[in-house]
Amino acid sequence: MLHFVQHDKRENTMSEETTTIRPFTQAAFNQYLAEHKLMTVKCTKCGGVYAPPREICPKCHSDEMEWVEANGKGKLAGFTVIYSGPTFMVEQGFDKKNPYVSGIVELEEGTFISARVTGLDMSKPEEIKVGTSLTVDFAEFGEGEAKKTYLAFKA
Amino acid sequence: MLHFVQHDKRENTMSEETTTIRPFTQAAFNQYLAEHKLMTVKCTKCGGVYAPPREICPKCHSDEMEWVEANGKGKLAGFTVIYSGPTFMVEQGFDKKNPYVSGIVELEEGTFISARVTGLDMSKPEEIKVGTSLTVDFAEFGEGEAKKTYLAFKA
Amino acid sequence: MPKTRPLPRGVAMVGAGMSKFGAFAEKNSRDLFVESYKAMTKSVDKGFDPSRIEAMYVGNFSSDQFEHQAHLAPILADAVGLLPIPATRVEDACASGGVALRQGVMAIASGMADVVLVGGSEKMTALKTAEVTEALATAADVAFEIPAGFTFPGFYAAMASAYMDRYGMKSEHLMNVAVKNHDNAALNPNAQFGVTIQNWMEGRVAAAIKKGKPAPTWSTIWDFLHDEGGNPTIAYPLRLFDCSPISDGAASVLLVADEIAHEFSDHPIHIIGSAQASGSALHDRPELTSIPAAKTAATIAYEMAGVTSKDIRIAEVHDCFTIAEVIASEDLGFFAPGEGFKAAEDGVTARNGAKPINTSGGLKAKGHPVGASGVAQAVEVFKQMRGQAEARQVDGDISLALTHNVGATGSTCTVHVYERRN
Amino acid sequence: MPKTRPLPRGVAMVGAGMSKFGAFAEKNSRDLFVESYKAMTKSVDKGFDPSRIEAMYVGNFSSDQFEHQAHLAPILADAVGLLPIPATRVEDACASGGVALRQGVMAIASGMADVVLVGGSEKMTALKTAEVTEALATAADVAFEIPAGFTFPGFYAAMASAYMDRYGMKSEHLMNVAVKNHDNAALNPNAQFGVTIQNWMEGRVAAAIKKGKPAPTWSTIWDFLHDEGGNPTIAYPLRLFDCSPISDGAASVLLVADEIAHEFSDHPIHIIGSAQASGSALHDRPELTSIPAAKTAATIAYEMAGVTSKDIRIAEVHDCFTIAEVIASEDLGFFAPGEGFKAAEDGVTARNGAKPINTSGGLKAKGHPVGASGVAQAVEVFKQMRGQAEARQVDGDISLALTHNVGATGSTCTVHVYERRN
Ligand SMILES: [Zn+2]
Ligand SMILES: [Zn+2]
Repeated sequence: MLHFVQHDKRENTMSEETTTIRPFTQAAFNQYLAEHKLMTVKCTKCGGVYAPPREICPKCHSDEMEWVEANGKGKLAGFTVIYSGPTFMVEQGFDKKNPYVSGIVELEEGTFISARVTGLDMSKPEEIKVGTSLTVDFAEFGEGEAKKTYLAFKA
Repeated sequence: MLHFVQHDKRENTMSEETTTIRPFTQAAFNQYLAEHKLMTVKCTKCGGVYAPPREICPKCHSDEMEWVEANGKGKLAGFTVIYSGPTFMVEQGFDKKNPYVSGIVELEEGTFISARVTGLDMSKPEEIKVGTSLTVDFAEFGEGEAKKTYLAFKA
Repeated sequence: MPKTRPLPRGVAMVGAGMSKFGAFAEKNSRDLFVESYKAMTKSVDKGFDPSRIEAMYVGNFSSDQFEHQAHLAPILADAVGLLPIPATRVEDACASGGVALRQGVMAIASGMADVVLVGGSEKMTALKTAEVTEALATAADVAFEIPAGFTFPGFYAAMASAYMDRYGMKSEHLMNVAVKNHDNAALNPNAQFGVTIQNWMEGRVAAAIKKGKPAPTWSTIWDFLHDEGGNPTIAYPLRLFDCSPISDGAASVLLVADEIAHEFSDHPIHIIGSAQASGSALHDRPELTSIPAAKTAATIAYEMAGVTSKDIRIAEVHDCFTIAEVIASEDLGFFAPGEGFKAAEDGVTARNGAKPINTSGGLKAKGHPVGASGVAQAVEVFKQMRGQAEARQVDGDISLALTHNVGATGSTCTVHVYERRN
Repeated sequence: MPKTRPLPRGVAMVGAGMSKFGAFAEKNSRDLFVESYKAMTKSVDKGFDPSRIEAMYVGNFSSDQFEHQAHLAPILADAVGLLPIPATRVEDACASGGVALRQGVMAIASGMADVVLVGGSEKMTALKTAEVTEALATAADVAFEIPAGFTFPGFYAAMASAYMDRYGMKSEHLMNVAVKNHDNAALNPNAQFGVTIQNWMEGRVAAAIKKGKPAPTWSTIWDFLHDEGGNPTIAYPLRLFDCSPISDGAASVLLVADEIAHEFSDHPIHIIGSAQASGSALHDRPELTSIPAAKTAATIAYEMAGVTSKDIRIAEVHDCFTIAEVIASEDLGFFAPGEGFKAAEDGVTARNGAKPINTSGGLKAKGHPVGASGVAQAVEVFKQMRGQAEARQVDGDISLALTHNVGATGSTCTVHVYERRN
């Protein structure tokens, strides 16, 4: 089962959880996604902000990072409409007749991330505009233990 | 279905087919196996004999090789009794209670090859002797298009 | 930041050969490699004793996934009778071949070897298309890019969408790249698709008639290329003919120290620039319309060689997708940003143009056995610079050439500059 | 045949670190690598600016198969903030780490870099045991060895059977190697199995009692090791405790040119011998009781270093299986053929013996994340030679040490010789 869940509390950009330090890893990022939080990491030394997470700052080489929740706003930097996707997308019901959009999203925080993009008219891909404003969304698939949450953005 | 088929015309070491040149590849070697022929390749320049096949002689760097059927006699150079094999062996019915022997066989022609070894008492692996005389055998599995022939030797 | 350093010891290419590229059910990666090795040995004008070869580097993306065979390097060394020399597989996705070439250059430059074999081999067609697509996807950042649903056509399509937005290119412009590269491949006997798009279209019509089906009504290749039946969309804005194929193939080159090159050939091709750079996942770049690693590698390679982009007579660039060739031609400095797509349209990059690109047919039409592609680029340059490219030979002396090999969306890029001195 | 050539430029190791080895559900290969990189940076006595790193080599066997992630090198370079330096994955099965180290040595020796990061990383435990076994099998010759039914324990078991036949060793002798390596690993905080076999056995008994099951009646570790319940046969004659485990882990070392080593450390460890050789499939060798590629690599490495096997104070050797350590100790010239198995029995290779082997616990007990193992060997040597090996520190000055890393059954082998000068 595929669920798209609109995230509805975008104002609270620094939630309490950010003070609890989880490792700056894929596992922790995905755990945050499952909690419907898109998290960036911020270098406490030089202020660089990154998404996806990283443990070492590429600007100043510090390894003192902190999690900061993104405000969830962004714009479309590049996109594609995919008619033949990987197995896990086929399992979610996407195919030639039901294509989907994958995009690169520039967050308001200035960093970019890959995400699914929903709410665009795929019947006229030539009218989809780079620069379209987006807000964060979370796509869920599967039930119980097998449930996975995918990062998405909605036009 | 697994069939072991005893090869019974070991005398004819230079069959007519060896004058028909097939490429010196895995595909051709396996095709010969399917015909119940264990083939070596011989360098026509320096006389080096090799199994499995190779297109270029490692001794003299010539690429003029010919197929020569092995006489099918050899001896056990090293062996193991395997209780937990790869999927394709499990599919053939081998497991902890029905183990099998994989061995390195020194052919009378002086070259070595990897093969299954049958006819040994696996209940007493410590009594299996390196040096045991062996003759070529062919293990078949599957039916029709899916039939595969595996090189084996029989004690 | 990698520094530009001169090569401490000159390196020359004295032999180069490739297997036929295509789909070969009866050949595995070692058979293909042996085929390329034999072709290479025949190309060494003065002959040579293979026991002089001291080391071997092999570019291979993922025989692990394609053939369930890892540890390919010693197997290939054994197959060509070169044991016990050190044999090393290097992997940087589709740039594996270019990276292998650079390791070969370094092995000689370091003085630790005088004669080095560089190969690339990939056997991809044993898997189904969907399985190949998933295997190729492992070249991306699987943790953070793939969950978005991206495929490789999808990544390059996203780059194309950004390029179209920024520079006003239409997706139709990309078709010029495909047409040109098929024109070139039609003259390359080793190409997977040795046919022009015109031939291809006519073949489709003839096949339909033969089967008693209604014949498509394409009157020109542009009809064909705009038609979903002829050229279906794979990942908007990219269509089938914007994509390189799934291929089996191998390539080999022989590198030697400059000071012994005359023992092998009177016409060695010197490698005077060799650079490699790495880049992030596509989403971690400030812009999508160029590849930073390509620009970095090009800058370093030009500095090492002491040349500029203007001096390069021909180039083999990494056209895994048509948009990749357009962006490459800008990253390498041949055209200004936003001008690359016009070059194919205007014939500048055609075989008889001012800056011929992918005279071999490129990855697009020669074929793209991923780990072999970077080495096969060097094979084409070797033939063209020595006047041995037969029907596709570029006119006039070629004293400087370049190869550009990209891994994934540009997480790796290598650039090599070649010189002919006589 | 590879020639022995002196290193044209001296190379020193000035930092070394590893992640904990084990099974970590929440960590992927990049997380593990970052952990090792951080440990490495902390080990550089005088500190350093990471932007001085000019190139990176990564040993990895098959993240393709283990994590569905290829093209690992630029991802790891990005993870430690080092883009856009050239980042190259090298793969020669379980010797990938040793081969990466050698590429790092060559990059500096060539003058093309002054500071090089060498890493190894492997994340194996995301797959089931049977899947890992099949992934490891791809390191063999899949065309001609695997159809015989061989697994990796099976190959080494076949070597053991030949060795037992030739030299009169009993399979019980191999247990001494396992006992020794667990003794060492019990003193290594980064080891996967930081327990002696005595501890292990006691743990098994305690667990049975806790579950209310009948307690095993082993009175000594020899009872335990001879019992199918404690130490089941995997591939006769090899049992569970003859085999290295399935592991997650990473290791990193920092190499610099000798002339700048003092800027990083007052106690650099110089790499004075670095050799690699290739070998055939197991069945294409004249004998099964030694590994020709190991003997070739050792000969070259000793010649480069100007030392003999007698001069080596400690060695980390590739004990993927106990028989492999026995054969290695002979191939490296420490013991005569047929004498290696007695060395562990007699305590010669123990930590306080005359020729300590695998003070880290070896692959057997420290763990064997395949692509990382060759680099982790260098980490152990670095710590031991600098007197920083804590509870497992070998007594006295160690001026010469060696590492030996094998791919598959010996299709690849690297040998490195290390020197401490002050
Ligand atoms: Zn910072
Ligand atoms: Zn010969």
